[in-house]
Amino acid sequence: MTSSRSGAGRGVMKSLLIQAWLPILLVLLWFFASASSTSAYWPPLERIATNLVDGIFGGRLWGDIIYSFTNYFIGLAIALVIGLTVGIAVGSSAVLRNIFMPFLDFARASPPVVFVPIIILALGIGPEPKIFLIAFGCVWPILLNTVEGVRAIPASVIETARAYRIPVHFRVAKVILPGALPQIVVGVRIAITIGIVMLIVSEMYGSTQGVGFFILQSGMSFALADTWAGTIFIGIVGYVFTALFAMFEHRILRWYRNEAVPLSRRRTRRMDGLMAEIQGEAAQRVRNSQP
Amino acid sequence: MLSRAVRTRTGVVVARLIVALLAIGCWQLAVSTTLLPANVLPAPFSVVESFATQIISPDYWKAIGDTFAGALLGLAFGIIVGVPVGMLTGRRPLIELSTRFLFDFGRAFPAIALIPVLILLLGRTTDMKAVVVFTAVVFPIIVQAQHGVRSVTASIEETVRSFRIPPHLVVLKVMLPSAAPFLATGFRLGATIAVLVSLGTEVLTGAAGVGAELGEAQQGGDTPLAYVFLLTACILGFAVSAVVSFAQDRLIRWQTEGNED
Amino acid sequence: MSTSSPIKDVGTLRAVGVQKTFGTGSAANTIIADLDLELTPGDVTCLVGPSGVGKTTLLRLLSGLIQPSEGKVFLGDRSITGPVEDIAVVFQDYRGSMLPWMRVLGNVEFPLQARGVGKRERFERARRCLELVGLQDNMDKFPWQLSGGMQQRVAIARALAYDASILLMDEPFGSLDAQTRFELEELTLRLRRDLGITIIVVTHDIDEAVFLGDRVVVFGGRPSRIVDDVAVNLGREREQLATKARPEFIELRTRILSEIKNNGIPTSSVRLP
Amino acid sequence: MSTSSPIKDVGTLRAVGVQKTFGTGSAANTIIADLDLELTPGDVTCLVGPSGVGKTTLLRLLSGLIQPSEGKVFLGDRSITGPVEDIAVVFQDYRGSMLPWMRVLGNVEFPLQARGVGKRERFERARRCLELVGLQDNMDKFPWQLSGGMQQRVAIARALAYDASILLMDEPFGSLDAQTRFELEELTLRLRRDLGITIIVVTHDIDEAVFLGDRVVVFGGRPSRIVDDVAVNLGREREQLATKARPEFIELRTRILSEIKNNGIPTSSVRLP
Amino acid sequence: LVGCSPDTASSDGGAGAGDGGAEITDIKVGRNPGGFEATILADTEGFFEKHGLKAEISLGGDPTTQIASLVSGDLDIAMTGGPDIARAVAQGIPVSVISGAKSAEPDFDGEPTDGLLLPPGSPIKDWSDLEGKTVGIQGLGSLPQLVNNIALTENGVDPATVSYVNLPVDTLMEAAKSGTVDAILPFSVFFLNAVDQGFEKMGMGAREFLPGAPQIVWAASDSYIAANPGVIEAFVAAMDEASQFAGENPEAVRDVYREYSKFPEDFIANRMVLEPLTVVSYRDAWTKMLDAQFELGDLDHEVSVSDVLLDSAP
Ligand SMILES: Nc1ncnc2c1ncn2[C@@H]1O[C@H](COP(=O)(O)OP(=O)(O)OP(=O)(O)O)[C@@H](O)[C@H]1O
Ligand SMILES: Nc1ncnc2c1ncn2[C@@H]1O[C@H](COP(=O)(O)OP(=O)(O)OP(=O)(O)O)[C@@H](O)[C@H]1O
Ligand SMILES: [Mg+2]
Ligand SMILES: [Mg+2]
Repeated sequence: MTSSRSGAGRGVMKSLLIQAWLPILLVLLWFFASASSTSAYWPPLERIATNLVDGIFGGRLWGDIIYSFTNYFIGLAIALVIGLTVGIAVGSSAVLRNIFMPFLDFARASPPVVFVPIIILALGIGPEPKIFLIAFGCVWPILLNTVEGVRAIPASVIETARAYRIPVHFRVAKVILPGALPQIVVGVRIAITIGIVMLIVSEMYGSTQGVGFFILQSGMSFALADTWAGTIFIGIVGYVFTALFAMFEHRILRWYRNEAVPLSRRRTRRMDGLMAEIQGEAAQRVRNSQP
Repeated sequence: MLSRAVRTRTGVVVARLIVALLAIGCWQLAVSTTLLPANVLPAPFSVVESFATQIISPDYWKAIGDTFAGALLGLAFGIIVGVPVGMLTGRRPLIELSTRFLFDFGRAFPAIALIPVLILLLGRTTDMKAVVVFTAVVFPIIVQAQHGVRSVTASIEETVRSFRIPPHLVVLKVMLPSAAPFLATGFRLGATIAVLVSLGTEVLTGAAGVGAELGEAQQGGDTPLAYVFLLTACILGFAVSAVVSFAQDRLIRWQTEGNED
Repeated sequence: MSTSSPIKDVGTLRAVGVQKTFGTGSAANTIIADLDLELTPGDVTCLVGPSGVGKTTLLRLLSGLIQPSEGKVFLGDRSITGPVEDIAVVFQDYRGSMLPWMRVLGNVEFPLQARGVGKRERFERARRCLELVGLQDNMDKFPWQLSGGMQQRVAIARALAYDASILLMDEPFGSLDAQTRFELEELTLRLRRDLGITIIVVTHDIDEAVFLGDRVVVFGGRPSRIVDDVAVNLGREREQLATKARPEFIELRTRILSEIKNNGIPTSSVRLP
Repeated sequence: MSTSSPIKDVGTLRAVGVQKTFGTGSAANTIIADLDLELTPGDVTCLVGPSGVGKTTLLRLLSGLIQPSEGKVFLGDRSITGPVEDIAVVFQDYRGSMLPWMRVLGNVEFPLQARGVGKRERFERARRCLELVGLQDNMDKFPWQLSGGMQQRVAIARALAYDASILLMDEPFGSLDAQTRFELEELTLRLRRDLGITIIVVTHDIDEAVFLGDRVVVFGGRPSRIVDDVAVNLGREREQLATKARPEFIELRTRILSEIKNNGIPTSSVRLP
Repeated sequence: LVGCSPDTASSDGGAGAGDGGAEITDIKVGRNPGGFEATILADTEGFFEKHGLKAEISLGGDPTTQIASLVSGDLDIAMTGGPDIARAVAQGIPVSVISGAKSAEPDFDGEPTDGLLLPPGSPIKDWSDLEGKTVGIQGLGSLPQLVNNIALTENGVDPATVSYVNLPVDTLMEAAKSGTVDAILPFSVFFLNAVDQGFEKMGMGAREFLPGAPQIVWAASDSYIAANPGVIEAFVAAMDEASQFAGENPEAVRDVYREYSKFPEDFIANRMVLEPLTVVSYRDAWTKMLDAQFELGDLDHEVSVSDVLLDSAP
């Protein structure tokens, strides 16, 4: 870790450069390879970018974006609550696990697209069925990882909690949840992006707006530059969400990496902001992986 | 001791049966009360009937084979590529940082929205299905593997370093077992995602398989048949995932240290 | 024993006809067979025996963490089927028993918080207990930032803070230097004398066992049973140097030492690698 | 020291001007300052000092697991920047250092396998080392199926099997009963005598330190430094009872005991909770 | 970048078509889930063979995937919808219509099988009542939607005030009954089912508002057409004969559906309306459709019939 300000600044720059070189290279490659393309399926990157920028800064897509991502966050939140609750229950009880795991695996394997008719009849064509589908897609990675995370908590820790008769709600909040957290965050990380894909799927039927609707509609209209623009936008959003979550993850899993920040410095630390987090994480990983 | 184990095992089976019957009961109830009309949710019995006719038809098995082929091919490549890539990027921060955008972008990139482009590239073949499946499963597996290799505890890390264990053994004997719970979860997620995506692609493109049959049954208004294929899909996904679970319990025996309730 | 001091009596902790077998079928391994043990309230009982004999297993049985394969454990006339509020445990695996996501203070406070003790009070109590083990300056460190001995003391502080009437300690001073160990031995005796707590200490240090105990139980055999049950008649007031110099002490020490026969590591006969 | 026996000499392990600080900025905490230490090849050096003084940290520095903040560690004239082949370590956290997915045998064999030792030979060697610590009957158990002391012995067997010239042991006998401990102390002396291995033992047991050591290094202070460096002139041949009865032994023991002053737990002045 | 046509076994056999030619050309044909009887009959009754073709018929996906399959060379000739291919051509995708397959025959007097349906008891009585309402459809941008928009315009309602939502076919009817949508635009089996369940027709669908509309067309990629003019010609000829054969042999058609579709037997035997099939395109209907598409913003620039439909097409 660097101690001086300018040192930290340099570290941030370095980390950003490391993160950026490959995407930049690929974008450049794509740009030149597609520049003279006449195929409707492979529009020049320039045109895709123009459409994307127009769509977002021209405000054309804002309504769709807000609609879709409202559904997305509600769905993700529901998945989180259900995934954690069921995951903790099933993970901490061998009996429940034995009985219910096969059913959960079965439900997990059911194609949501096929349930759409029932969902639409039950929930209509408003945001509800979309939220349902997003939650349905997101819940599984969270649930499975929670189950496995809870099972992986060292027996000695569980035994301690039992010996001190920690009541259930406390045990969940202070022992099981933090203990399983390293694996839970993995589930959430995966759910974040699965949710985005489900967002598209959810707007295939019964929709009149939304980013997914826009992408599907443009595909159907053979406006593939728009389709590309939409999918790239979705990809970038996926990156941004994951990056934001990584910051959060970095913070809550500090103990897991054996990295401590003194209590007194916690607050100032927050103000160092995003860059410091990214840089800190990078430096930490470098340190952890010394041969 | 033994009798107790048997009792609990039969107990589990009975409990599972009860849950299954309850679920089917709810289904029947929803149909009987016409909560959901029969052309949306057929009665369980009519589905079973339809199942019986399908199960003897070779076309049914061929469809399953087609769906499986795409799913397993994609999953296999997803594992072959995802595990090493995840382990490498999980341990090497420089590579991880370099590929971070690509991976996070790729994970959210909805390949399904670009199916026309994929058809253009690969045609409506098993390969195309496998590619779509691959793009869907590889990233979850990478993420699981990344976090898995970071789960090696500090004490073990130090032990391994002090005994100068060479990298290949560290990977095989330390990182893989330590990451096993993470990897197994990745495989189980991947297994069902693979079947779902394979099926979804078939529904969307009409490529041969359970999905195409299902789409056709829906188009033809034969709802019980559609449910047969729906259940088939569930069973396929469940089967793949169960195989992975079984292997997990077999291979990760040390985990039995676990918290017995 | 002498009973001039207060005794926190919540009933006698008793093991009756206890047997413990791990595994089933051909892998079955009976560790403890047919054990009867009654712990006098207000006494310090020390448990000694060779490595792997089943001391930890017995402690886990007594605390209700595991159930006997046969027989029962009673506290007073309650049969113990799970951990009870009156018992605090210091685990042999003190490292594993720390919650790594909590700081030292949090680890000590946690059982109190779970019990609903108010914020101020539990902080006060945790602080006092950490002070008792000499860790008042390390309250906001994480467990992995502490040395082995410090972690062990955190585990002791946590058990003390829990304010139980019965304290089960599994090799609680194993990782401590002589000086700190002496201090904590004194503390143990104070706990008994001033608070009347019933204490069980598993230890490998025979001197320690005799010095601390009102009674020393010697474990041995396979499956293990009580080989000897020695009353220590050194009085309640003990002192590191004076007590250990008394002839009764030396005598007891020699007697117990001669009784701990483990399964015999034939070290000297094995060729070095 | 006497040098009639073979010495596996791979160079002298030396710490030169070593300082170790954990944390940065306001959280910086200097544990070891300005330490010079040279370990005579073929000797047993015992390291004693109060809990939390930095003994484990020093061992990790010497083994190359962590790097000094200032100064250097040398083995012969190589500067150590990472673990070297000639050094085996028994960790204080013996539980954590077991690979839970390997059986006992696997854990002991693993470093050998890593070194490319053939299947037969490494089994033979692992088996012999497990026999040395009395665990030949527990080779195919998983670590969590063992008692604390048994796990500790597995860690010792693993280090022995590694066949290094320098053995760093961090409280290796802390969880063992008196009898087993004696056996392993004998084993340690045999290792030095018959194989000429250079051994460093961190211990809290002063008797053990004097009994085992050709030299006892007393650590203390904050940041810690060498308080005393005592040569133990009890000869190479030692015997549990006879040696410990010698007046030189008693004298050294008393001297070292008086030097270990920890930061003083004012236990007796703190009110009990 | 385009024109990649992997494993197009037939690309060299263009000249070998024609009556009774010694050479047989393999073609890969993609069909729809409905309206495909002539295609099957052309195969089973030997019309393809007669014209020197050997067809490998497979079930395709939605119009978008069908068109992509044509461009990729995965299919040589495929069924698709009129409005869909018009959009594709407008966006510069190199495909063209080589022939009609099924049109909304103005002279056919059987029961219509497409159009707007209102659930029983619907408050909607008139086109003007549709303003601000939601209509459930089967595939966005399909012909029924376009036809309905034409109907709305002709009845003085601004189509922009009506919203269309894509629904899975089997929910259309229930969605309307439960009030999730106000009206539906099904076709084929779902249309007839709904009618039997008491749904009310409003208008007569394509037959009334876009007579002769190209409901199903045959398309091929421009590169395939250029390389295999003879195959196209032979294919159209074979399909022409097969369509006539289908018109004359209703029982053969029903048998095709029994074997190749998943329609229930009762429907096939008693309820199915056998609409006439023809390879002929109604160019005035095409013009009207393309104009309407442009006016409704479905096409971003004007497209003429000759851009989409081969001049040589019947
Ligand atoms: N979960 C378990 N499964 C199987 N065997 C076990 C288990 N736990 C303990 N044992 C066995 O029980 C025996 C006694 O173990 P225990 O931990 O009680 O010994 P101990 O007396 O505490 O020894 P130590 O002094 O070394 O800590 C050992 O032989 C051990 O192998
Ligand atoms: N990773 C770390 N980060 C911060 N401080 C640490 C870290 N490791 C050790 N320390 C501190 O260094 C000091 C010395 O620790 P060390 O483990 O070397 O002590 P020790 O002499 O081995 O004690 P013990 O006999 O109790 O094992 C302790 O005060 C501990 O808090
Ligand atoms: Mg024990
Ligand atoms: Mg230490």
